[in-house]
Amino acid sequence: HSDFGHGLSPDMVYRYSRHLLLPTFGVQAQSNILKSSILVIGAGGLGSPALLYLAACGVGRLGIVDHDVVELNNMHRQIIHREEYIGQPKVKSAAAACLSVNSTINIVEHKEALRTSNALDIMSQYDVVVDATDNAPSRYMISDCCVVLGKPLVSGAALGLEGQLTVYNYNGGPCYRCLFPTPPPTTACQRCADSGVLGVVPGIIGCLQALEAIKIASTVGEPLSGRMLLFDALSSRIRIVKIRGRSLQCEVCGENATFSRLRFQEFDYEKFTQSPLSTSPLKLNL
Amino acid sequence: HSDFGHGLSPDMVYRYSRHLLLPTFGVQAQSNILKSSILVIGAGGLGSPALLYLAACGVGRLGIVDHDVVELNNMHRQIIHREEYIGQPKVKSAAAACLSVNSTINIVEHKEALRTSNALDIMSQYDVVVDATDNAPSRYMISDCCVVLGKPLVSGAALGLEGQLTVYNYNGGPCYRCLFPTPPPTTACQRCADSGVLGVVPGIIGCLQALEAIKIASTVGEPLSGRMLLFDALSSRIRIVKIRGRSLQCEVCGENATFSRLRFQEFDYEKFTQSPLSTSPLKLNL
Amino acid sequence: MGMAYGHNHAWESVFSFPIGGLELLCDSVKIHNVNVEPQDGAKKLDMKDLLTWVRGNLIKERPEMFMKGDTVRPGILVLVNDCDWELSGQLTTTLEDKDVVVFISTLHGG
Amino acid sequence: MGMAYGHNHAWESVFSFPIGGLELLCDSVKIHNVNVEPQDGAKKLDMKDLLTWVRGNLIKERPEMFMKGDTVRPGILVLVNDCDWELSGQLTTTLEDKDVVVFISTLHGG
Ligand SMILES: [Zn+2]
Ligand SMILES: [Zn+2]
Repeated sequence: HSDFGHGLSPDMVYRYSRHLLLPTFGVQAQSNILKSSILVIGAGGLGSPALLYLAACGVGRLGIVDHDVVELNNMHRQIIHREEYIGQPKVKSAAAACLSVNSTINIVEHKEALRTSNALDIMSQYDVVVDATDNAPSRYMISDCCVVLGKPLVSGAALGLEGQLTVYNYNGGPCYRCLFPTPPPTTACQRCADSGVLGVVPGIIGCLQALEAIKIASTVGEPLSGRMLLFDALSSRIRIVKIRGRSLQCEVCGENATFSRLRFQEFDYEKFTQSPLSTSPLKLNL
Repeated sequence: HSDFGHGLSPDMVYRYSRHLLLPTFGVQAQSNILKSSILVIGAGGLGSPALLYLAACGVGRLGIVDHDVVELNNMHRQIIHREEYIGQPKVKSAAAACLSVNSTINIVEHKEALRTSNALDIMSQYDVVVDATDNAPSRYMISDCCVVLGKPLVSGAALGLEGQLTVYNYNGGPCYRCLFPTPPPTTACQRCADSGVLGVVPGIIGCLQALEAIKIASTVGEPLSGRMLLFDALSSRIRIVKIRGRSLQCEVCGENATFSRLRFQEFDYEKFTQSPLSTSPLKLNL
Repeated sequence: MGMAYGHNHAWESVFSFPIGGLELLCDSVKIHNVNVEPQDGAKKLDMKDLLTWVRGNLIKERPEMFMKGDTVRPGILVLVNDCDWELSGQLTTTLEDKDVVVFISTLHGG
Repeated sequence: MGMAYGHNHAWESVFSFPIGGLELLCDSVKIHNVNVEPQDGAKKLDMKDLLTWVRGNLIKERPEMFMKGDTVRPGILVLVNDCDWELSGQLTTTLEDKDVVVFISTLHGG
């Protein structure tokens, strides 16, 4: 019953002791984490490590959105899922894994595809959003929804042997549309299912996403806003580059933008990007 | 029974399809991984993600060395362990987790502390060694043993909000002693148990260790030899710097070095570094 | 616009295509160290000249994967010395000796 | 040896202590942008001069955590422009305007 005046039970002090010992983190940052809520969209390659580390560090309420089931061809990179969950919903499998690492947090399962019809409702329940999806229309939809709701967005991507990471819509920084006002041609939108991915590459990017979300939720450190991390696994090269700030002309977050909740709900992201929000994977013939 | 002429069963083709689709990886690299053996020393903060990703990607034989048991204060960063394993050997817990992700690989449990008396025997059974330990004497011992046995060493470290990564003794590159011929003063050797560590930082470094081990085992890409990655989580800055090559004067790998198996077995690493190979953690009073 | 390897007016631009798939367009050669001379006797080389040169000399297949009109296609970020070219004037960015220009194709996978 | 902020012979060396714990020694100030003048009217500043300056001006507590004799203590890597100083001559490495010197304390944790 004693909480030492800092809101942490003795079990919590013991569990998080390595965080509490850190001069730059300590009790205040840990308390912030325990009170925070983070939504991870996608329990796949990026979501696997992001969810495990967010659960382990004590995020108070951790939401998971996914509508897929676990498949054998996920197992080479989606380390949150156990073979016994093959055929079962990824959300269920991921939630069980998170709780097995930290039973003291609150996990919320959103077993549905994110759509304009449910995104505002789901995303409005969280402080920070982590985009761990795998396609262009979802990325536009999630970023636009974060702008409408005023939520910071930790965005990661991985394909082949390469990865990218940045934080959007944070503290006056740019949104996804500031950088990419026009969608790329569909021929340039490769997916892991089509082009392959080395499993540990989304692992690295997903861990980095967890770190950025933790920094935002705990208000410790400088999040990767206005900067983008570029990772090339083959050569082990990493570049952190300076990107543009918020664009005054941005159709969603700019000065004269009129992108309302209603506009969002009516926006056709599949038509805008000319690609579907989810697809069946290519079959491999060797 | 059919193996399509490339040694992969249909199940394996399905499981590793995202690797096989990669033009720079493909069937050859995956076959190399499946035939390889990797030893991870330490099933803690660094070892957790390293082991999960190495298991998931299909390393043929994966060894784990650890003598510790799982404790509640490990759970904030050692995401391979489930709460139900608290009090049980880390090796047992980690092996179960690896098998739950990939039941088709061979896991070897070395439930013992690595010492000069057993290191040659254990390490000689593997192609690549991953140093995921947490103290200076172990780092010297493991590097020296890798030189004696001619094994490449993927070395990671994390403390506080910072991490470091490099590959030693690879293809004529430097060993740990080339860089650090003299041990640091014991006052400069902080451990996670004493000084704390943000859980996701060893997560990021451990994933990067898995990547380097995969690149070496598959002979794909340029391993991080002769270079060192420096990571600062607080500012999200990463530097990859050029370090010295193999030193001709190195006492272990240099031109006139006479560091034999016998010499290794008799070397007192605790005396050399004036610190113990393992200690009990500091108690925290808040 | 041509290539020059001499010392007079030899503009060296280091091209990197390290991240994002553009290597497909460049015969899998990810880093190009090239010398490009300014056009029509102009003193300075700018990004517009450079894109024209890249299109003419490096992008052999499917130029629509790299360019659209006079500029790069949507979804490509251009970085001059690790800085978004939006911050330096896009096509009008002037290049100097040893500048590093990187083209990044944004990824969507996960 | 002193500090100079003028334009004549003002050597600017950017010190970074970004990784490894040395910030403990520098009042948690991780990056120092400093101007250091060469000693005794010499034209060039070298790493030996710089270490002397750092010891005298930045390292206020426990100098043994940073130096041993005339050089850095065991376990510290010195990088000049992201290159190990072993490759440029250690203490004799000469420094120029805008050089970046980083001291890294090796980590052992996991
Ligand atoms: Zn915007
Ligand atoms: Zn050596």
